[in-house]
Parts: sequence; structure tokens; C-alpha cells
Amino acid sequence: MATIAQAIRMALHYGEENLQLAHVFGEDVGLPLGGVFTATQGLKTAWNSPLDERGIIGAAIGLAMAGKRCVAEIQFCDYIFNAIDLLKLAGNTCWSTNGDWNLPMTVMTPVGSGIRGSLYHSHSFDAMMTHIPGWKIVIPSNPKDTYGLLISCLKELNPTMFLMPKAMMYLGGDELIPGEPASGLKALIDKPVDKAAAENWQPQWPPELTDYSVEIGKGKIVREGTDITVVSYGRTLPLCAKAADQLSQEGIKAEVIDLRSLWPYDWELISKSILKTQCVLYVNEDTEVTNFGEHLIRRTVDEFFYNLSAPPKLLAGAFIPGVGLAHSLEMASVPQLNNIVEAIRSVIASKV
Amino acid sequence: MATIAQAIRMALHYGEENLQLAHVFGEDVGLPLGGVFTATQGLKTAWNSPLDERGIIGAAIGLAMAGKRCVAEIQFCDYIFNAIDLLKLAGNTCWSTNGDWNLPMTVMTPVGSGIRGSLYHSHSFDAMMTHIPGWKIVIPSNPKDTYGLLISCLKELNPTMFLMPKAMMYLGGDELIPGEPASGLKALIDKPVDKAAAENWQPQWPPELTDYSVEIGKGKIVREGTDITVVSYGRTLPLCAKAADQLSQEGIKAEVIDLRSLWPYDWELISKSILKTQCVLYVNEDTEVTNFGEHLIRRTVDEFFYNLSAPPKLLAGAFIPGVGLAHSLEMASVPQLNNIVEAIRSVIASKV
Amino acid sequence: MTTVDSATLLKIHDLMVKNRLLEERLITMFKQNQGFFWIGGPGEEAFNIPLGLQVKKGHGLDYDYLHLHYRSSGILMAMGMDPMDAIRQMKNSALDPHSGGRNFAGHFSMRKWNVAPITSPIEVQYLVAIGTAIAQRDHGGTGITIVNGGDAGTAEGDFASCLVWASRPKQELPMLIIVTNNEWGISTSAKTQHGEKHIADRGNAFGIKTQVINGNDVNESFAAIQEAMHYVRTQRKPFLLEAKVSRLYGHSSASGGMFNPNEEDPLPLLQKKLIAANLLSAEAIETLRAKYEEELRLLADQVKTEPQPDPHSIYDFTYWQQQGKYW
Amino acid sequence: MTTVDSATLLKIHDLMVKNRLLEERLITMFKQNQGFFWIGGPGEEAFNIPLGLQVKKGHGLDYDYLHLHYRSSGILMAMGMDPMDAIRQMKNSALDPHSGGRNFAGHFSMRKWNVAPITSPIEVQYLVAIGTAIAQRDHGGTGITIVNGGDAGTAEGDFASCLVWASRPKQELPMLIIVTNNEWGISTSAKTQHGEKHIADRGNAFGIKTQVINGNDVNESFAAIQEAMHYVRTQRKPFLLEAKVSRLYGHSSASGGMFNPNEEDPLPLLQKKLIAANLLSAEAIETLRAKYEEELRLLADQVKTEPQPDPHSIYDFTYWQQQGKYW
Ligand SMILES: Cc1ncc(C[n+]2csc(CCOP(=O)(O)OP(=O)(O)O)c2C)c(N)n1
Ligand SMILES: Cc1ncc(C[n+]2csc(CCOP(=O)(O)OP(=O)(O)O)c2C)c(N)n1
Ligand SMILES: [Mg+2]
Ligand SMILES: [Mg+2]
Repeated sequence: MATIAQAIRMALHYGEENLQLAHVFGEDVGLPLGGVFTATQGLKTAWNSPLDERGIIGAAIGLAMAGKRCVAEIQFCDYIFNAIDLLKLAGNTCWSTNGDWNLPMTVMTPVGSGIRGSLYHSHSFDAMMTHIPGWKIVIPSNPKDTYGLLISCLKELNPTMFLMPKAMMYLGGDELIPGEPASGLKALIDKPVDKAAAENWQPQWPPELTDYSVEIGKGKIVREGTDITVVSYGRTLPLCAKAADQLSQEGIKAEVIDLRSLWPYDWELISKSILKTQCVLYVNEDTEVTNFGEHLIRRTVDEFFYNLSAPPKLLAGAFIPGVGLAHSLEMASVPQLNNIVEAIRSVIASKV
Repeated sequence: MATIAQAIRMALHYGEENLQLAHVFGEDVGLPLGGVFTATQGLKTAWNSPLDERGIIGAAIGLAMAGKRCVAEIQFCDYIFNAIDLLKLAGNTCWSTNGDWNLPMTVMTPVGSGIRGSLYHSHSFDAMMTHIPGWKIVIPSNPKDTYGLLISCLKELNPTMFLMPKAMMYLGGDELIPGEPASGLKALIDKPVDKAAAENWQPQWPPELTDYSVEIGKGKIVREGTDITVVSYGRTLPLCAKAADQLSQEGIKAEVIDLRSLWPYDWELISKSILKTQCVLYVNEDTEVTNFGEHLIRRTVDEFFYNLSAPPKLLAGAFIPGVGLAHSLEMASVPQLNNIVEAIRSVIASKV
Repeated sequence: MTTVDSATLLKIHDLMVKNRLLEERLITMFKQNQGFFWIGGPGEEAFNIPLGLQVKKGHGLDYDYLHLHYRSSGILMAMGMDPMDAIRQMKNSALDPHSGGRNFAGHFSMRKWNVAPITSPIEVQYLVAIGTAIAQRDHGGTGITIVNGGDAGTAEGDFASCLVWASRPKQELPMLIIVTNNEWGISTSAKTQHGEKHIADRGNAFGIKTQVINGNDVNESFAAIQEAMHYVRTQRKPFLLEAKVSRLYGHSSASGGMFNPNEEDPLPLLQKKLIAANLLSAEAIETLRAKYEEELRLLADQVKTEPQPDPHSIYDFTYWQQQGKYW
Repeated sequence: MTTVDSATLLKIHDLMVKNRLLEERLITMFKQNQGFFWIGGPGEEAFNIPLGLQVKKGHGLDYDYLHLHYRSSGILMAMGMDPMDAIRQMKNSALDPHSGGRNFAGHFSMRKWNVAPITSPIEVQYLVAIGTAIAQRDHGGTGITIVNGGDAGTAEGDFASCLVWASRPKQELPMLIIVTNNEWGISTSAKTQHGEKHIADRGNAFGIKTQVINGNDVNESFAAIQEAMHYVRTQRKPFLLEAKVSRLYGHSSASGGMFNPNEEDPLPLLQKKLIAANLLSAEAIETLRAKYEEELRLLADQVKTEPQPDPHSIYDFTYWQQQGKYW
């Protein structure tokens, strides 16, 4: 079963062959490394850029203007914050020209904690990014969605931000990606570790890959339930699913939604679920002040104040300047399984 | 009565003389202009930097490290978004060194709409800034608070962000600043428009200025009321006060809070008011998705869900990539008096 | 140095007058409260018109891409932009094709001619230009990427990024990198900020060809642009061209929009030469001036009658072809 | 060129060995799961030790400010940093004085010696350095600001900003600007990215004095640093020094932390010279090595017994002297 890193690679390969993807670039994205998470290994259009995030985003905008579809990588989202103005520029270009220009381009960047990344390899980017108008923003939590969302990004005519939960890059999923061989993928598309073997290596891409897409803006129910709605994405999503499984043994039936798209997001799916469960917990790992989950809470109370039988809650990262390196610090700074279990229990306990 | 621009100048002058303020710098901050809003006219430590926001913020951090207190200006907050990483760096320096370094520095920048500034002279910065830990953030809405908050920033041992509502720069207040002469201020401290007179001009600073401070973290009730709590700051604050005045004629008694500090903020004041009025409207002009007002709503429902007799509301800027230049566009994009009046009415109407 | 033939000189002069009067019309509109803000390029015509005339105009990779500064009306005028549209933008008319009344004067966007939207943030165009230049490097042909900006803006790291990306070994970009040096950034004198003798010298370390010219001289400008463009078009490598220009009406309406007699005005300079060469008479110049003045005044009157943008349109085009509130 | 006297050479050698063994100890700790991530400077000792020895060490404007790259342990070691503290940071011990177990190995902070916190984001130190240099320009004296960083990082606009701010007319900054050029940025070869012959050439346009040296040669490094420092200390102007150095164990633990035999190792280079000059014997070198190896192993063992950070401390020092959750 493909990992997220492999799913990205296959989607980009499919894009190169079928969707006019012309440039995959960023720091260490090309040979020899193929990306710090191997997500761009073996791709024919991948190349190494200068160490310059502002140049990378600027180049992506220009390539889009020239009609050349590209995927630009920022090595870690922790290093994207010197280019927020350029992300805003990409997001306002169609609007400020009253529809003259559109920018079909994708930026991808790893986000989140989970690898003991300390201050600068643990950042989340959902809060700031959802505050920037004009983009579509996705974040998968399993390989199949990774593939499908990335294909959708490559087909999209507006700027798309593809956030990769870095803690899960090498995790396999439960489902095959359409066209993925049932076994042996690693031997086909992973560059050998052995130096000699790696030298003239060429990937053997699965020939049956398709344009399987996950529509941007569509979430997914990953656990059905009637007692509480839990909405999450990225690294914390599987933890929410696990928490639901664990609590089901206590008779608590949590409905878990994988949002997948942060903008636009699947409000219809959330609404239906809240109307059923009458309470909601939003979970993400960005710092909790001016957090995207707070937007979702605002909308929840805007529309469902009188349908709620408990206050809607947010479980997010502590409002501190970074995630500390030590295991003890990381665990205490961003939501873990036990925090999610506790939070669900506490919302349910507060239901009237 | 001093304007906000004059209040800034006087506070900075006081700082130069009494609080070791050693550098006031930024683009066009020094001679001959003294800032695009004249807020740094006549100051002895003001100087013009290169056109380089990243250099400006970097230099401010370094000056703070060297024990030199500075105020660095970003000409418009619209141009601060290429330096978000540096603001984050300033905010994490004390934390990441486990308390080894502190950074007593102030960044000031004009924010908000109201001058037909189009895309790049209308931005708000409260949402993104409140998402950055490690700073203290203030925004005055009248000259006296301007003076008092800026003095507090100059005394503060941590990074402070001083947001200036640009639409109100030249508006006078209702109250004298301590030490401000009762009349004739303009003749004393405004650079003459006449070229010859301006040539060798020196300001005559009021000699009686004091270290009058407004504590960071303390809001203020500007209208007392029992029917609804309205929390705002910056450009929209006086509009809220006006709306309250207008509605009082209909018998609606709105309590209006000027938050003044966005971080830390005066939760005690808000709490007391909400417990009294049982409903709340938050008003700001930043774009409404992942907006600081949504944080305040989250906290409101976290703590006062069962005390509320109406859903808490946010009135903020439309979620679009910019404020359009045309009058019709600006009016429709950010909250205006009539929108505030409507919003208050609608919350009150929804009270059960 | 090539000398410009008489017909071209006269054409340049004609466009310079027209462009100057357009800018003066826009300033007048500001002063008459027919617009909220003016910024533009009076004083840069002797460089900008020759540049615009030599652009390979069209849509797509075979043509030049332009990433311009907010003082570039002369370039677009020489390419054939309708002055009416500049006036529409000044008046934030709903019919403004550059931004639909959303953006400031001088912030043009013309996708049909590869003119990237002009942005208020200084220097980001030097980054975006990298992208079209990469596409053109791959595409080949003779289309190039042209980027310009002011002197003060080169202090932003983005200017350096452009030089870095344009000069990567074996990956050089076909890019004409221009700095229009008027020795001011708003109120700040270049003398107080620039340790470089010439800004163009910054190209040397990267092996980028450079030249510094008097942008107030039509002949010098035309020839230098021609040579630089020829180099970039054929060698597919970057060229950094610094043109000394004037800022005739101050920074913008924010600084009053007043004529500054201390700046050298390239227009009478050229006119003196044309008269001396018997190519034009003082009367003919006056007639030309009067003609354009009248034309532009009429256009401005007409724009006054155009509708303002519909407030309900604020959400339109947040996304490609999207109309109305979308969430 | 000054030659370094024997006593100093021996001292440098001693510190080079000690520093190398410290880095090797940290790498071993990573491989033993005694730390999550290693990054550091083995291969840069012949430059970094001579630099550290010549720093004017102390607190405040009369002393040098240091804004360093994450490969700078040698500089601090030469200044007298306790290697135990580097080990503590590697192990994210609660007693790590640089970051309290919060930051990666090699990310030192020593306010008492004007050592600004080393940050993960590449190149921002070149901006922060502007500030301490301004303060020192105003203060006078002989204290200077020293900033270093890698070759790939110079592609960030921040490097250019540093040159711009350092060379403003009559406002020059007393700043020693260093680039340690190991010809790699993680996996990316400098050859594919740099159009410059020498990175240091970028100083020329700004009138900044520059030099390119072999940073693997102790004598050359010591002398060049001495001269450059003397210039900056006395002329109060910037100097841009590029040192060619080695990256002996790859980029970081993320690339395996393996010894790379293709890189020139400055340590045996020096040792050969010392032996040839009869200043040291092979046995003495082996003894020295064994001594430090044992010392550092013991320190690492000791650190193992130290407590990890208290999870309740995560809010501490978000603000100066603040402890506990503050909101
Ligand atoms: C990133 C950014 N910072 C600040 C400003 C405000 N600003 C507008 S024009 C200007 C001066 C530009 O000077 P220069 O680059 O020389 O261009 P000129 O106006 O002289 O043509 C400044 C500081 C801006 N527009 N963008
Ligand atoms: C702003 C930023 N972008 C990307 C990274 C990821 N990164 C860490 S080290 C590195 C390469 C640095 O190369 P160089 O500047 O030559 O320094 P060296 O490691 O070779 O000493 C990169 C890309 C980062 N730390 N910071
Ligand atoms: Mg200029
Ligand atoms: Mg390197």
C-alpha cells in the first residue's frame, strides 16, 4: 500500500504525463535527493531551486502567468513565513485585475509536529493560510486522499495550497490508489538506498494510474456516530478516529469528519452531522489563538446556536512560540490521543 | 486637542528624553518628511532606512539585543507581510532561549481602511498578528490612549506591536493628554507647510509631558449599557460608540468596550459586561475568516455559553482579497456605521 | 551607438507628448476630486516610450512578458494602450479594464499583451518575472521577460533574488532587468542609502551584462534598449540596464503632485533637438499638445458619466470566472 | 601574511581536536538515540577555531556580537563554551542553558558573551546583525558585529539586505560578514546555483572590502581573520570574508551523519604540518584525542542522568521572566 510520500510522487508523475505539469521545483526537490521526504523522487520535471523561498513563490506565480503548470515546494512550512506577502499576491491577482489573470499553480509544503522537529520543523500553517483569500487549501490524512487531492490541485485553475502532514509521510493507508499495484510498489518507485544501484536508477511508474480526484471542498466521514461530531484534518485526524474507536468501547459514538479541504470546506457535511449529534469538537494542532477552528466555531454558533446541547469546543496547540524539542515538551504542546479522548468525554459530559 | 499623529510624536519625544529611546526609523520616517502621516516629525532620533522591511525588522531585533530601545516603522501594514517570519522570530527569541534574551522593541504600523487606500493601503493586521505568540499588541482609538499606550510600549521589556488606525491619524480627541497645552499645539510641534519656514524649523515640545501610560491589557468602557456588549478597537470603535448613541434614542442601551490591547486583552472587562448584557457583538475590519474576533467568540462560548441569551456575533471585513478603491467598493467591504447599527439591532432582536 | 531615424524620433515625440498630457490629465483629475490617488511616470518618457516601441507585443511565450513599475504608462502607451482606460482607472470607473475600479491609477493589467498586473508592493515583480523567464528559457524563440522598478526598491532582497535566479549556470534567463533610477524613494534621497556607485554594478558579480544610461536622452535610451534587447533575445541571458530618469511631479498625489522645476525634463530637451534639426516647429509642438490636451479632456469628461462599481460585485473574481458571494 | 606562532598553533590544534570530538560525540549520541537530530560543524574547525580565538569576548557594546550559523560550535568552543552544554542541548536536557531542551543541537544562545541565539531559518541572522552593528557604529570603540552563514543561504535576499545596510554612505557598519562556503546546500551543489565566481564578489558593487580564503588552512584563516577584524575594528566599516570549508559529516543527521571521505579534512592537514615541524608527535596527538574522547564520553553519560524538561514549563519565557500559563 502506497505511503503519502509515494502517493504524492505518483500524482505528480501522472500530472507530468497527462496534466501538463511542467515544473516541480524547490529546495532539494530534484536530483539527487528528490525532496527531504522523497516526495519528488524520480520525477522528470523536478529540479533544485536556489535556497530562496521568495524566489520560489515568485517563480511559481510567473510560471502560472506563462501558462506553465507547476508545483513549487517550500521545504518546511516553517520557512514559508517570509513569503506571506507573495501568497497574498497570488491570492489577489485574479481579483485585483477584475478577472483578467488566473494563476493555476500549486504550492506544497510539509506541516505539523510529530517528528521531534523542535521550533522550526513543527509549525502548522492552517491558521495563517485560511486567512489569505483567493486560494484553495487542502490537507490529506491518508495516501488515497493525497493522490486524489493532488490531482484536483493540478486540475484547478486557481492557486492551490497542498499541505502535507509530515508525521505521516511514510505511513501506508488502508486502500489502494486506483492504478496502484497490489504489491511491490517500493521496488518500482523508491530510489534504492544502495549507492551503486541508485546511480542510474529510473522509477518504473505503475502504468495504470488514473486521474482519480477528490473534489476540493468535500470532507469525508471516517467514523459514523450520533453522540458528538469531531472535525479534524492532517496529523490529528487519525488520532480522532482512534479516539472514536476507543470510546466506542465505552458506548460513546463519535462521528469523525476528515475535513480534507480547509478552503473551501464542507460546511454541508459538518452541518448535517452537528444537527444529528448536537455537539461538536474541532481538533487541529495549530496554535489556538486566531485559529481556523475558531472560525468553524463562529460559524457553528452563528447557524446552530439553538441546536447545540453543549458548547462547541476547540482542541488545538498551546499558544506558545514553538514546539519544544524534548519529547515531554512536544507531547504537552500539541494535541495527542489522550487529549482528544479527554476532550470528547468532556464535551459529551457537558451535554444537557 | 492633539491628533493621534501628534500624540505619537509627543510620546516618542518623551521616550527620547526620558525612556532611552535611541532610534526611530523606517522608510521616510526621518527628515525631510517625518513619516507619511507626520507621526515622526521633528524627532531627534528619527532616520530614514533603506526601502527594506525585512532589514527594518531585523535591525530592530538587533538593536534590542544591543540594549538600544527602538521604534521601527513599517510604512503601511500592507507591506509587513514579507517579514512575518521575523515577527515570529522576535516573538520566539525569549522562549527559544529559555529566557536568556528579551527583546524590548516596538514596531509601529498604520492599519485599516478609511482613506480610499485600495488593495495596499487598507489592510488590517490584527488577525495575523494575534496569531503570533510572544508579542504584546495594542491599537488606540483616540489621541490620549495613543500616548498612553505608546509610553507603555516604550517601557515594556518584550516586543510590542503598535497598530495605528490610519483613518484616524489626524482626528483630535475629547481629552487633553497630560502635559499637553490647552491650545496652540499645532504651532508648537507641526512642521510648517511653508518651505522657507520649514527649512530650519525645530519643534517646541510641550515641557510638561509625563509618562502617562495606559496599561497594556486593559480595555475601557466607552459607553455603558445593559442590553448588549459591543467589543471593538481601532477605526470601528468610534463607529460603535456612534451606533450606541444612535440606538440609545430607540431605547437600546449598548455597552461599548474599546479593547485597546489585543494581546493580552482584557477578558475580565469583557466577561463582566457579557454577564450583565447576556449578548455580545465583536466588531473589527480584518477579513472575517480566521479572524481575531472569532477567537473572542470561541472564548465567549467556552465560558459563557449558558449565560448568553443570543448567539455571539462577529461583524468584520468581507472575506475578499482586498478593499477595492471605489467608494462603493470600500463601503461594501468593511464595516460601516449602518452595518454596526444593523448588527446590534439584529443581535438584540435575537435575544430570547 | 545606433542613431534613431527621424520618423521614429517624431513618433517618439508624439507619444511622449501624449503620455505627458495623459499623466497631467490624471493629476488634474486628482486635484478636481475625480480620483482618490495619483501615481505615474511623467519624467520617464524618454526611456519608457523607446522601450514600449521595441517590445515584442503579443500573447504567449513567443512575445515579451512585462513586469512593470507603477510609472510605466509610457511603455504601455507606446505599445498602444488606450489612454481612456488609464483615465477609467484613475476615476475607478466600473469599466476600467485593468482592475474594474479596484486598483490605483497606473496599476495596469493587460493579459492579452503579456502585461502582468502592476502591484503596489515594491519589488515583488522582480520575483514573479523569474517565472515567465523560466518558461521562455524553456520555450526558446525570441520572446523575453522585461522587468522594471525604482532605485530605492533595489534595497529589497527581491532585487538580489532576481539576479541570483537569472544567472544560474547553464540556466540563465532571457530577462531584461531594468532599474529606473530617479534618485528618490518618496522623500528619501538615494545618496543617503546607496553605497553602490551604480546600482547596475550589482550585476557584475553574477556575470550579468550591465549598462548605465541617461534615460532622459531619447537617442541613448533607444539605442541601449535595442542593444540590450538584442542581446537578451539572441543570447538568452540576462541584461541589467540602469536608466537615470526624472521624477517630474514628485512621488505621487500624496506629495502634492506638483511640477518640480529642479528635475530635468526630457520633453523640452528632445523638442529643442527636433526644432534645431528642423524636424518640428514650436507651433507644431503647440498644436500637438493642444490636440492631445483636448482629446484627453474629452475622454475624462466621458469617463465621468460612467458607472461606479456595483457594491455587490466585491466578491467577483476572487476565483477565476467566479461571480457573487461564493461561501 | 602573518604566520601564527607555535604556541597558538598548538592551542588551535588542541581546540580543533576537542571540537571535532565533541561533534563526533554528538553524532554518536544521535545514532544511539540519545538525541533526535544532529547538525554541526565538523570540517570547519580550521576556520572557526581561529575565529573564536580572536573574538573580543564579553557582554555589551564594547565587545563583539556574534550572529552565527548552526555549524559554529568551534567558534564558541574557542571562546570557552563548556562542551557539556552542547551535549545537554543534543540530549534536550532540562539543564541545557542554550534553550532548556527546546531547540536543536548547535543552536546556541549565550547572552553573557553577546552570542545571539542561533536560529534554524537560514540567513535571518544577516538581518538581525544589522541592529547590533548600528548600535556599535554609534557607540564607537573596537567592538564589532560578526555574522556567518553558508553558501546556499546567500540566495536569500537577506544576504543582500545585509550588504545594503552595511554600506550606506557615511553610515557604514562595523561588521565582519562571513560566508562559510562548503559548496553544498543540503543535497544541492553550489555549482548548479551560483552564477558568481566568488560569493564575496557581491561585496564589490557596494565598495565593501572582500577576501576569499582557504578555510581549511589554519595559517591562512588566522591571518585573514586577523586582518579583516583589524580593518573592521579600526575603520568601522564592513568586510566580507568568504572561507572555503568542508562538510565532513554531510548536512546533518537527516542525511545520515556519515563521514565523507571525499571532503578535505583540515585536522590531519594541520597535524601533518605540526609533526613535520616537530611541534607534536603522532603519539601525542593520539593521546590528546583519547583524552578528549574519554572526557566527552563521561560528560555524555552524566547528561543521560539529567532530567528532561517539565511538560508544565511549555509556557515559560514566552515573555521575559514569565513562568507558567499566562492567559
Ligand atoms: C514593499 C513596499 N514597501 C513600501 C512601499 C511604500 N512605497 C511606495 S513607493 C515607495 C518608494 C519607491 O521608490 P523607488 O523604488 O525608487 O521608486 P520610485 O517611486 O522612485 O519610482 C515606497 C517606500 C511599497 N509600496 N511597497
Ligand atoms: C529559510 C530556510 N529555508 C530552508 C531551510 C532548510 N535548510 C536547512 S539547511 C539548508 C541548506 C543550507 O545550506 P548553506 O546555506 O550552504 O549552509 P550549510 O548547511 O551548507 O552550512 C536548508 C535548505 C532553512 N533552514 N531555512
Ligand atoms: Mg526612485
Ligand atoms: Mg553550504
